[in-house]
Amino acid sequence: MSESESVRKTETIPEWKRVEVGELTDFLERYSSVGVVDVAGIPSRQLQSMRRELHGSAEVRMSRNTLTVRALEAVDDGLEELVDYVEGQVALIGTNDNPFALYKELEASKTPAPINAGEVAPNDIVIPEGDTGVDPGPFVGELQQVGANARIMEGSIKVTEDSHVLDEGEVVSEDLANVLSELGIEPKEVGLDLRGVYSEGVLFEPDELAIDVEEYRADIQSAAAGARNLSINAVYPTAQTAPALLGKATGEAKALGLFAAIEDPDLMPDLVAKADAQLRSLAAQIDDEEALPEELRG
Amino acid sequence: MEYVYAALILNESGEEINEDNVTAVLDAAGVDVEESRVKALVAALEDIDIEEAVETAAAAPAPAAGG
Amino acid sequence: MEYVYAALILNESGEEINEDNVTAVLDAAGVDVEESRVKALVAALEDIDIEEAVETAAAAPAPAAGG
Amino acid sequence: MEYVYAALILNESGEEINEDNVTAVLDAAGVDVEESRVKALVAALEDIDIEEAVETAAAAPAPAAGG
Amino acid sequence: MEYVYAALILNESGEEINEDNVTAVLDAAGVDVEESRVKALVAALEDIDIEEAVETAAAAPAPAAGG
Amino acid sequence: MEYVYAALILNESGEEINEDNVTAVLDAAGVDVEESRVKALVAALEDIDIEEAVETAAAAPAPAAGG
Amino acid sequence: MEYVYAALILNESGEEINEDNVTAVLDAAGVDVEESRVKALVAALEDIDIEEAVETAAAAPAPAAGG
Repeated sequence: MSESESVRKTETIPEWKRVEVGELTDFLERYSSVGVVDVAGIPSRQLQSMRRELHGSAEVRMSRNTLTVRALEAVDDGLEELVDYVEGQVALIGTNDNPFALYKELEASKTPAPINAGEVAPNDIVIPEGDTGVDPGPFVGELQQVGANARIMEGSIKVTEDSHVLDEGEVVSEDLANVLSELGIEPKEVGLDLRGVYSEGVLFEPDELAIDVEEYRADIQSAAAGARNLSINAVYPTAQTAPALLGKATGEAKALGLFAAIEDPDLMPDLVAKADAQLRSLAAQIDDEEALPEELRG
Repeated sequence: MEYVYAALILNESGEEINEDNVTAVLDAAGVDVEESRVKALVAALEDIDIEEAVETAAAAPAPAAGG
Repeated sequence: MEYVYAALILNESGEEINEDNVTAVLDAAGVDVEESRVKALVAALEDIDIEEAVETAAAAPAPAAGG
Repeated sequence: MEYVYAALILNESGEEINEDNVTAVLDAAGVDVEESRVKALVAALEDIDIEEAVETAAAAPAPAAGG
Repeated sequence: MEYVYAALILNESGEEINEDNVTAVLDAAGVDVEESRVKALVAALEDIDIEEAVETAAAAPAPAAGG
Repeated sequence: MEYVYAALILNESGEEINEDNVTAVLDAAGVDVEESRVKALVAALEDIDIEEAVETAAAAPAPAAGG
Repeated sequence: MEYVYAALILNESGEEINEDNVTAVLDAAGVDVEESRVKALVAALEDIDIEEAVETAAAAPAPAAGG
């Protein structure tokens, strides 16, 4: 997309908008991965600190949605696929990291926040079992009111079991908001919520970007164990598996030696022990104590 | 598993586990590389101590290595 | 172990585990390839059912594998 | 213990485990043989499958020997 | 195992574990004695503390049961 | 244990486990060979199925490492 | 496994585990020696404490041996 085209397309709109769209397109072209993030409900101070934290790995750019859409469409090149996500309070995010890493970073930067009456629960809300630390009083009734199993025990109000008080998607009542606030429960996760990211020709949605690091860790262990097994079973010694192979060979020699009762000094202690074990095993089957020396009697 | 093996080779050779290197190893092995899988792998490995994971696997009673 | 991993990638991609292919994979990973180790690997794997060997827990566990 | 070992030797050599044979083995080893113990042992072993007892020992954990 | 049993009988009777004695015990049991195995046995036992070997085995963790 | 290893090598190469062959292997390894031990080894292994004896060990669950 | 056995014989005889010695032992046993496997073995053992590996295995409870 050339400068002149861009100018032609935007010539009927005010100068400041033209400048803004120009800056936005510059932004979009600067990064290998560009995404749209939801910034709804993030207090501006928190937003500032998040932007600071991302500094160096990702940049957040806010503008009017109409101008953002215009810039996305102007750059074209596949980025117009992001237009569908530009709705409500959103911002653009750009990074030269890979989109999986970006998603991970954004998830990690989310912080818990209290939920207000009238808000929709982003997930199931549970009041955990335990001592609330609140002195006996009307609060126990309030807890019971919102569906928590609570009673007074040993001089304070206790929740007797994990109590599921609201389903994901339901609206938080005034009473529940008060109880949660009293308990310091913060059911929301506030942060930049990635709606979609376009990276080098591929559009990714959040559910594709959520990677299970533990699963990768397990795969690495499984791969390492498999390679180890192959190295030993195929007798291809490596620095890591040579000790195991030596041990295996020694074990085989020992097994053969014991099996065949080979009179080898290295095997003698084990052969003597084996004879002793056989003796005791046989003695254990003899009922008549007269037939046995004292040390072998049951 | 080939993506993980590729990462493990790079880990042993001391080369950086990045998209280019992983892709190069898989290409050389005739794998039809999926870029997004490479990206996901590289991102996931950023948070994993590979040395430690490998050593844990070696110490553990040989875990059944799956596909 | 990188040589073994290289064989495993080839095994998964369905390519033949021969000297050229193993060398190519290791080269791509920046390994300073030793021809004799490649030869030894290919020879050791010649009659091996790799799937099975990978899944079969090696009989003797590492006797306190120092290395 | 020597009486039982004598029985085990006879078992391996394929000779009958009777009083004469057990006594002969013990005599050869310089043991001051007690006839009644030989009798008791031979009688006790009549109904025992020695092969099985011996193999059980090889497979089973060594019975705790008091010493 | 008959050679080992023979040595253990001698050990219990307090007789010396030498070639003549071992041969005598095995002879008495009807074993077709091979001189070389007797020699090897006597030599192998020379530096072994039999009591200790028995006790160590009893103390050791149970041997793995095989097939 | 070197005598036993020698027998195992011969078993793998398919050569007969006889006195000459065992002696040759040990000689090549610089072992000061004792004829009687070679004889004893050959005699002990006479009726033994080596594959089976070795596999018994392989089948046994991993001995605890670090013993 | 014959290559590993050869290394263990040399270890017991006190000879150096180098390519020439390993090859000589295997040759004597009638093994069709592959130079690359000898090289790989010697290389893998270079930094290994063989005594330790062997002793750990030897200390482990005897694998169950029948009969």
